[in-house]
Amino acid sequence: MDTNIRVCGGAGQGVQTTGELLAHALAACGVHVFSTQSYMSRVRGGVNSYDVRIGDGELFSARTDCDILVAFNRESLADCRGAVVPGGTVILEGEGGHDDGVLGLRLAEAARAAGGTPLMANSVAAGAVFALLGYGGKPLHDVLGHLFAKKGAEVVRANVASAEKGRELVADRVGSVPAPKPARPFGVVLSGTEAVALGAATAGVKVVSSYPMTPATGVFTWLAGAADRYGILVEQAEDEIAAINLICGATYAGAPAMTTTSGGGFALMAEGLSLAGMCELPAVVLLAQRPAPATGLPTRTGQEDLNFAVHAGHGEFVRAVYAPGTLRQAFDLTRRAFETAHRWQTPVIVLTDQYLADLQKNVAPLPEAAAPIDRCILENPPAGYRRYEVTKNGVSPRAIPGSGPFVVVDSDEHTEDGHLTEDLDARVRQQEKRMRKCRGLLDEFLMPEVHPEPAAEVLLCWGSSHGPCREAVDLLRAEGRDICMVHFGQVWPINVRLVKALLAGRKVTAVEGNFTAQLAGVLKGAGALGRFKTILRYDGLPFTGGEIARKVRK
Amino acid sequence: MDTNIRVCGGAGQGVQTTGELLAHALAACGVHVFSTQSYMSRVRGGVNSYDVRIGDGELFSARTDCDILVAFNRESLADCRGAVVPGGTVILEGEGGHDDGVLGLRLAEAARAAGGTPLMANSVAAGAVFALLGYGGKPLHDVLGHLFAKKGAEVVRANVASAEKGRELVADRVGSVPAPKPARPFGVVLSGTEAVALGAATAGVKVVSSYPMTPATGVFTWLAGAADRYGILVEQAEDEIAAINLICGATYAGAPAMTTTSGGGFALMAEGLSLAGMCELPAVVLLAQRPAPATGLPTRTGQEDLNFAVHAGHGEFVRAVYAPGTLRQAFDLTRRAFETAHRWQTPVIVLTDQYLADLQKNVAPLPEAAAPIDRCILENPPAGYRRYEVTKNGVSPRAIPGSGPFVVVDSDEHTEDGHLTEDLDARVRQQEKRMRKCRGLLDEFLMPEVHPEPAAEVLLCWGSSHGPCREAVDLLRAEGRDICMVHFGQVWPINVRLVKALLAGRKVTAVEGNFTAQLAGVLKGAGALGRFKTILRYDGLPFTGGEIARKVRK
Amino acid sequence: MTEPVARLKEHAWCPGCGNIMILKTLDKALAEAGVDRRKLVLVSGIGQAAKLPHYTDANVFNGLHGRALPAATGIKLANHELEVVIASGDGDMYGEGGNHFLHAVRRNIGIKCFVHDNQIYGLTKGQASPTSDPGMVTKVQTHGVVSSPVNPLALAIVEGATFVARSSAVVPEHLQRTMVAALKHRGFALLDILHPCVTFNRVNTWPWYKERVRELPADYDPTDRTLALETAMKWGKEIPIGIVYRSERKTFEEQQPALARGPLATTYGKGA
Amino acid sequence: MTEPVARLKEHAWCPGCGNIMILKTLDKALAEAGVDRRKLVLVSGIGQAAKLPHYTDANVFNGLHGRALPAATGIKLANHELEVVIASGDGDMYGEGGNHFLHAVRRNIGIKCFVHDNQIYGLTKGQASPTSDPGMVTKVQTHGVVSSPVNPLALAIVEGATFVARSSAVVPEHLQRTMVAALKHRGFALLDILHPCVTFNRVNTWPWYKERVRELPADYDPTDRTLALETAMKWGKEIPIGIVYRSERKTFEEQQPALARGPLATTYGKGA
Ligand SMILES: Cc1ncc(C[n+]2csc(CCOP(=O)(O)OP(=O)(O)O)c2C)c(N)n1
Ligand SMILES: Cc1ncc(C[n+]2csc(CCOP(=O)(O)OP(=O)(O)O)c2C)c(N)n1
Ligand code: SF4
Ligand code: SF4
Ligand SMILES: [Mg+2]
Ligand SMILES: [Mg+2]
Repeated sequence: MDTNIRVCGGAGQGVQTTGELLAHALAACGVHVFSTQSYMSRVRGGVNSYDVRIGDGELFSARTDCDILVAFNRESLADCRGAVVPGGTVILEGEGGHDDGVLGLRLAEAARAAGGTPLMANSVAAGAVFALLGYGGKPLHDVLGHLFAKKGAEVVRANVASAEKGRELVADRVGSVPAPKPARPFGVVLSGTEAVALGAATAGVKVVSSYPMTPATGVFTWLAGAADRYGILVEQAEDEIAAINLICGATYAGAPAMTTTSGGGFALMAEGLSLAGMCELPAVVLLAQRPAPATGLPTRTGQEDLNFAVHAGHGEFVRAVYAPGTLRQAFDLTRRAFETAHRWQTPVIVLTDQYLADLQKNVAPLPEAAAPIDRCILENPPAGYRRYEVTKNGVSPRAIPGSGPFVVVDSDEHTEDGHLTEDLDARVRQQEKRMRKCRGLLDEFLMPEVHPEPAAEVLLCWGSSHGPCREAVDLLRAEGRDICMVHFGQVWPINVRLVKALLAGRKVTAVEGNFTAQLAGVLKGAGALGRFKTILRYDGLPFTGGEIARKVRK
Repeated sequence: MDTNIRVCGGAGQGVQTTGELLAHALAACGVHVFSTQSYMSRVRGGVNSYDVRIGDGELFSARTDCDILVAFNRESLADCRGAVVPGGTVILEGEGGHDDGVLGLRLAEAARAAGGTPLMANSVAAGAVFALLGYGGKPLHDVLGHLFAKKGAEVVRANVASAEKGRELVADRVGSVPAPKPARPFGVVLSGTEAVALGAATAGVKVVSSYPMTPATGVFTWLAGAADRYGILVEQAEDEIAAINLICGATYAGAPAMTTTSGGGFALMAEGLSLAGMCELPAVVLLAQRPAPATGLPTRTGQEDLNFAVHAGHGEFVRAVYAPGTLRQAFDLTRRAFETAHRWQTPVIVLTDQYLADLQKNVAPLPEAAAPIDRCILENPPAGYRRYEVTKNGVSPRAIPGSGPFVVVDSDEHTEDGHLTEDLDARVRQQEKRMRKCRGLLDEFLMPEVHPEPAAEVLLCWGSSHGPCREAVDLLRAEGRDICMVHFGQVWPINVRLVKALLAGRKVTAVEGNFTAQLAGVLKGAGALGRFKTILRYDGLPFTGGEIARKVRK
Repeated sequence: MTEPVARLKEHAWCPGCGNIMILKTLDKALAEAGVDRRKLVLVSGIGQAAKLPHYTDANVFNGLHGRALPAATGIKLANHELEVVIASGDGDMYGEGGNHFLHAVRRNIGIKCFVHDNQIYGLTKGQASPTSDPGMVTKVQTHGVVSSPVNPLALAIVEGATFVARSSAVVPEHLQRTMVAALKHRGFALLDILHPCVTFNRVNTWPWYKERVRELPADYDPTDRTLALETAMKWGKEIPIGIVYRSERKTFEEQQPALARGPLATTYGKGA
Repeated sequence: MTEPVARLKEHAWCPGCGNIMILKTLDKALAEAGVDRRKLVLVSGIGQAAKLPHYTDANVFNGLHGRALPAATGIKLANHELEVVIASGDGDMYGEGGNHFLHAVRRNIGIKCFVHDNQIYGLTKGQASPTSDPGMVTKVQTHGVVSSPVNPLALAIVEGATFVARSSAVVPEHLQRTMVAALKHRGFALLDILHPCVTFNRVNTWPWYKERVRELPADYDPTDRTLALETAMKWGKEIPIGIVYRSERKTFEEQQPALARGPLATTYGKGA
C-alpha cells in the first residue's frame, strides 16, 4: 500500500518548503517516506514539483503518477494534471469551488485568516493533505514547531493555526484518500546530499574547496554549515581549476581534502586529476551529474559522465570511481573514497546525480561517530626517505612536508626522490609502479550488489538507479519472473574475473540514465559482459520502478 | 641497404641544425631519408639526439642503433655509445686522435680555420659525414647555400668552407661507411608538423588560437608564419580555455577555426569540447600527444590520450578522432577533420604525437593547391529559419549571424530555434538529433589501412605507429610469416560491423605507445575485437620496425 | 532578407530583479545608438544575467559559465563587422572568467562588456561573488566574506582599458546614456552595472544602491588616469557612476593584417 | 629528525640565464631571513623559472603550469606553519595563472610569490608573454606584440595586495634585500623579478635592465597608495625597483576559525 503526494508550483511559491514539511511530518507519522524533487533552473516562476510518496513498507523509487496533487498555480496544474490517478484528489490554490474534479481552496487567504502570512499557504496545504490522508495533526504541528523554532513562538503558532485551517478546508473529505496505516515512527529523514556530506565529514575531510555548481552545491553548503563542528576549512574557489589544485596542495601537505562539482566543472578539473595521478595525491572529487553536454539541463538528473569520470585526464593513471545507489551507500562510499584515496595514494571520484542528491527517505541513522580514516602517513620518515620508492604494490611510503626529510613532488616524470628526470628507465619504473596500484584496487573491488539473489535475467545498473531497479525487480518477481538486480557501487576499476563469473549465462539488460549504456560498455570493453539489452533514459528525469518493470515486460 | 647517422650533443650545441642539414642534404643526394629527434625539456645542456637514416628504398621508421655517431660532447657520447653497431664510426668533437674506436676531431677549431664561427662545427660535422658515406659535397653545399642565403654570402661561404674542412678531417676514410647509392633526387623533405599545418592552411582555416605547448607548438608557429600568405588570423590565447572558447565563437560566426595543444592543455579544453558538441560547432582540435600523466615527459612521445580524446567532455555527444600515421595522412586527415567538422557540425580531434610531429622524410610534394573545404553554410536562410531544426540525419541547416535571420546558440538544452528550454521532450528530440549524426559519421568511416593484404596475424595500430609496424610487417613477411598491419587512421567512431569483419578469425597483436592498449580496448568495448596480445611501450620513445619484429618473433 | 523572428515573450527573473531594468534599458540604448539588430550578437556565459540574450531580438551566443569573453573574441575576429555585446554577471566575468577579463582589456578588442553586478551568485542561490562586500554572510561564507572585493574598474584602468564605466539599474536614464556611450566606443568597453538581486542579496538592495550612487560631476575629466583610478577606488557611502576613464588607442582588430580584406567569415572562399 | 637530503648538483638553465642569479640570491635571502628549510615548501608551476625548486634544499611541490598559487594556497591551509614560497614565471603566473593571481591577492594569504619575469615564454622557446613589450617580434607574434602588457604590480595594488615589490636579477643585492622583506611580510607578498632570458629575449637583456632599473628613493613612502600606483605604472627609460606598496590587514589564515587549534595537517586525529 502506498500513496503519492505531488506538490507543484512556480519557483518561489514554497514548493520545496511544503515538500520538506510533508516529508518530515509524514515520517513522524510512522510511515515509510520517499521524496524527490524536480525543478527548473530559475529562481522564480516555471514549474517545480516535489513528490512525497508514503508506504507501509520501505520505498525505493518515485512514482510517475500521484494520488494527491497540490498545485500552487494554474500553470503547474496544467503541467501536472495528467499525472493524477483516476479518482485522485487535486487541490488548487486560489479559487473556491469544486470544479472539474479540482478542489479549489483559498490557501493563502486561509493562512491570513489564521493570523499568518500568505506564504503560510504551505502549511495550510500540508494540513489539508494530512486531513485527506486521515492522519492526525500532531506530527505535523510538532514538525512545524521544530522547523520554525528559530523564528519564534508566534511564527510557530501561526503555522500550526494555518495547518489546522487546511484541515478545516477539507473537513468533508477527511480520510478520503487511501493511505498506509501509521505506525511507530522510526529512523531519520535524510537526503543523498546529507549522506554524502556526512560521509566526508566523519571520514575526516579537513579542506574543502569548490566552486558552486548544481547539483553539487548542496554538499559544499552542508560542509560549510558543519565546518565549525568538524573543524573543516571551507573555501569557495575562484574557479574549478583552483579548487582541484588547491586540494592537491592540501593533500600533499597532509590534510584530507575534497572538491565538489558537476560535469562542466569536472571537465575543468581533468588536468588537476591527472596531476593527482602523477603525484599520487589522495584527492577526492564529488561529481554530481546532470544532463549535458555543456550547460545542458542544470537542475535535472542524468548518468552521462561515467565514461568521462573513468577516462578524464591526460595520460594513464589509476583511480577509483564509486557510484552510490542508496543513502547508506552515499555515506559509506564517500568514506570509502577517502580510505581508498589515502591507502592507494590516488584520486578517487564519487559519482552521484541530482536525483540521488535530492531524494529523501527515513532510514536508520547513519553512524555519525564512525572514526576518521587513516591518512597512511609515515610518522617518522627514516634518513634517505624517498617519496616515490618503487614498491611491490606500487604504494610508496608517504611523508608530509615539515615532518623531517624533504618531501618532493613533481608533475614531471620523476625519480624515486621526487625530482624531475629524463631518465627513461626511471620513467618506466615509476609508470609501472603507479599502474601496479590497480591490482590492489582490484583486490578490494566492491562486488556489485545482487538483489535479491542471482537469477536468469539481470537488470544491470549503477549509482542512483539502484532504487528504481530494485523496485522493478520486486514487482517483476512478484509476477513470477526470474529476475534480479546487479548494482555496481564501484564502477571503476572493474574486477573482470569476478564480474564475468557473476554475469555469465544471464540475460542482461542495462538500465542507465544515458544514451549509450556507458557501464555496459565499460564492462564489455573489459571483457566482463557479452551481449546485452538496454533500458535507457536521457530526458533529465530519474527512472521509476514502475516504468522499468513495464519496459521489461514488453 | 640503409645507413643510420646519429648526431648527439647538449641542447644549444646545434644538434638540430646538423640533423636538419644532413636530412636535407642527403635527400638532395637522391637517397630516401627518414629522420627523427629525441630531445630533453631544456634549452641548454642535457643530451639531445637527431637520427638521419638513409636508404635506397622508402624508409618507414627509425633504427635503435646507428652506423655513424657524431657526438658534440663527452656526456652525449657516453649516452649514445652503446647504440653504435660493431665496426661503426664515432666522431667526437674536441680532442684529436683516434682512441678507443672514437675519432676525435676538432670540429669547432676546423670551422674557425675555415673562417667561420665555432657553431659552424655543425657544417664541419656534416662535411665529415658526407665524406664517410662517400658522397660528393655539392648537395651539401647547395643546401648550405639555401639555408644561409638570408644571412649573406659570407656566412654561406664560411659554412661551405667548414664542410670542406670536415671532409679533409676524415680524408683517410672517405667512403668507409657502407651507404645506399645516390640516385636522382626526388620529393621534398617534410615533417609531420608541416604536413598537419599545411593540411589546415589549405583546408581554409581562418582563425587559429592556441596556447604554446610541446609538441603542438610547431603547427601553431608554422601557421603564424604562413598567416599572411593564407589570410589566417593567429592569436596566442591567455590559456587553453580561452583558445577553445575563442574558436567556438569563431566557428559560430563562420570562420573555420582550430586550436593546437597537448594533453594538459587538452584537459583544460574538455568543457569547451562539450560546448562544441552541444552547440554543434565545427571546432577542430589538434592534440599532439606526449607522455603523461600531468607534465610527464614534455618533449617525448607517447600514445596515451586516445581514450581521453574519445571521452573528453561531460555528457554525450558525437565527435570524430583521426590519428594520421604518415605524412600524407597528416595532411589528408587534417583536411578531413575540417570537412567532417563542417559537414556534421561537431568537434573533431586530430591526434598526433611528438614522434610524428618531428619526423621527416622526403616524399612526393603535398597537393598545396587543394581547394578549401565547403563550410556547408546556408547562403540564404529562409524566413522561419531554425538553427537546430530536427532532421533525419541530425544535421540542421547552418546559417551564420549577420546573414539574415537571427542565429541563436545556447549551451543549455534548447529548442529548435536555439533558445534555452526546460521542455524535456524537446530535450529528447535534440539529444537524439545530435546523436543521430554518429550514423553519418559511421557511413563515412575511414577503413583501416591493411598492409600489404589481410593475413593470419595482424599488427593492430593507430597514429604514428604506422611506419614502425609497416616496417616490421615487411621484415617478418620477408621471413615467410603470414602477417599484416591494420592501421587505424580514424579511431573514433568505429564502424563495428566493418572492423569486426576485417579482424574476424585473425590473431591480433595491438602495438601501441601506451600501458593499457587503448585502441584494442576501444575495439573490444565496441564488440569489434575479441582476444588480443600486446606490444606496448611507454618510455617516451617511438617504436622501431626492428624492435616490433623482434618482439613478434618471440 | 528576412525579418528578425526570435523573441521570448517571458523571462525567468524574479519580480523586482535588477536584470529586468537592465534589459529594458539595453533595448532602448541599442535603438538610440542605431545598432542594426541583424548585425548584433549578444554573447553571454551562464548565470541570471547571462540569460538576457534570450529575451530580446539578436543573434545569440550563450556559451559556458565564465567564457563569454573568449567566445566574443572569436566572433569578433571571424566577423569584425558584427556588433558584439556581452551580458555577464559578476561571478561569470570576474570569478570564473577573471583571466579572460584581464587579457581582453589588454587586447582592446572592440567588444562591449556589460557586467550585471549584483555582488552575489544569483543563479546558484546566493553564494558570495568576487564583488561581494566583506563581511557578507551566506550559506557558504558562514563567518562572512573575508577577501577584499575585486575592483573591476581599477583593474581595467591599470591594464590598459580604453573605456571604463559604472552605472546601475537603479538609475535607468544614466544607464542608458552610459550604454550608448559604450556602444559608440571603438575599442573594448567595460560597463559595470550595479543592480539588486532581490532574492539573495539582502545587503545591496534597491535603496542601498539608490542612496549611494553619485553621478560624476560635469567637469570630470575621464582622460585623467590618476583621477580615474582614485574615482575607481571609491566605494562606500558614495559610489561614483559614469564614464570613469576613457582613452584612445588602436583596437586589436585594426592591427590584424588578416582582417584587411574584410571579415574572414564573409570573404571566405571569395578569391584572394 | 633527519637532515635535508635532496639537492640536484646541476641545473638545466642556459649559461648567463637570470634564473641562476635568482636561485643564488634566494639561497642567501632564505638564510638571512632565518627560514627553517624543513618548514619551507617551494611551490612552482611549469616553465624555466618553475624548475628552481629542484635546485635547492626544500620541500617541493612542482605542480601544473599556471597553478602554483592554488596549490600553494592548499598547502598553506593544510599547514599554515609552513613557509610557502612560489617560484613562477611571467607566463605561469600572469598568463595561464592570471585568475589565481587576481584572487590570491584578494585573499591576502601568507604566501610569498616570486615571479621570475623575463618577459617571454622561455621553456617553450620564445613566444610573447603577458609582460612582453609591445612590438616585440617572435615566431608567433610575427608582426610584433599588439596587446598592452600586463602590469602585475598595479593589478596587485588595486586588488588589495599588502606587499608589492619589484627587483631584478641584475641587482642581486637589492634582490636579496627585497626577498628578505617579502619573507618577513605576514600576508601575501608579490615580488616581480625582472631577469634576462639570454636565449630568446633579444630585447630585454642584462644591459637593458641594468640601464633602466632605479632604486626607489630612501624617503619613498610605500604606504601611500596613490604614489604606489603611479610608481607601478612607470615603465620605460626608468623602471623603479623596491617595495612599491605595503599595507597591513589581516591575513586569510588569521581569519579562519578552523585553523585556531593549529595546523590541520598536524592536529589531524589528535582529539577535538
Ligand atoms: C563551469 C561551471 N561552474 C559553475 C557553474 C554554475 N554556475 C552557474 S551561474 C553561476 C554563478 C552566477 O553568478 P553571476 O555570474 O554573478 O550571475 P548572476 O546569477 O548573479 O546574475 C555558477 C557558479 C557552471 N554553470 N559552470
Ligand atoms: C596546460 C599547459 N599549457 C602549456 C604548457 C606549456 N608550457 C610550459 S612552460 C610554458 C610557458 C613558460 O613561460 P614562463 O611562465 O614565462 O616561464 P619561463 O620559461 O619564461 O621561465 C608553457 C606555455 C604546459 N606545460 N601546460
Ligand atoms: S535570484 Fe536575484 S539575480 Fe536572479 S532573477 Fe532573482 S533577483 Fe534576479
Ligand atoms: S631559455 Fe631563457 S629563461 Fe630558459 S634557461 Fe635559457 S636563458 Fe634562462
Ligand atoms: Mg551575480
Ligand atoms: Mg617567462
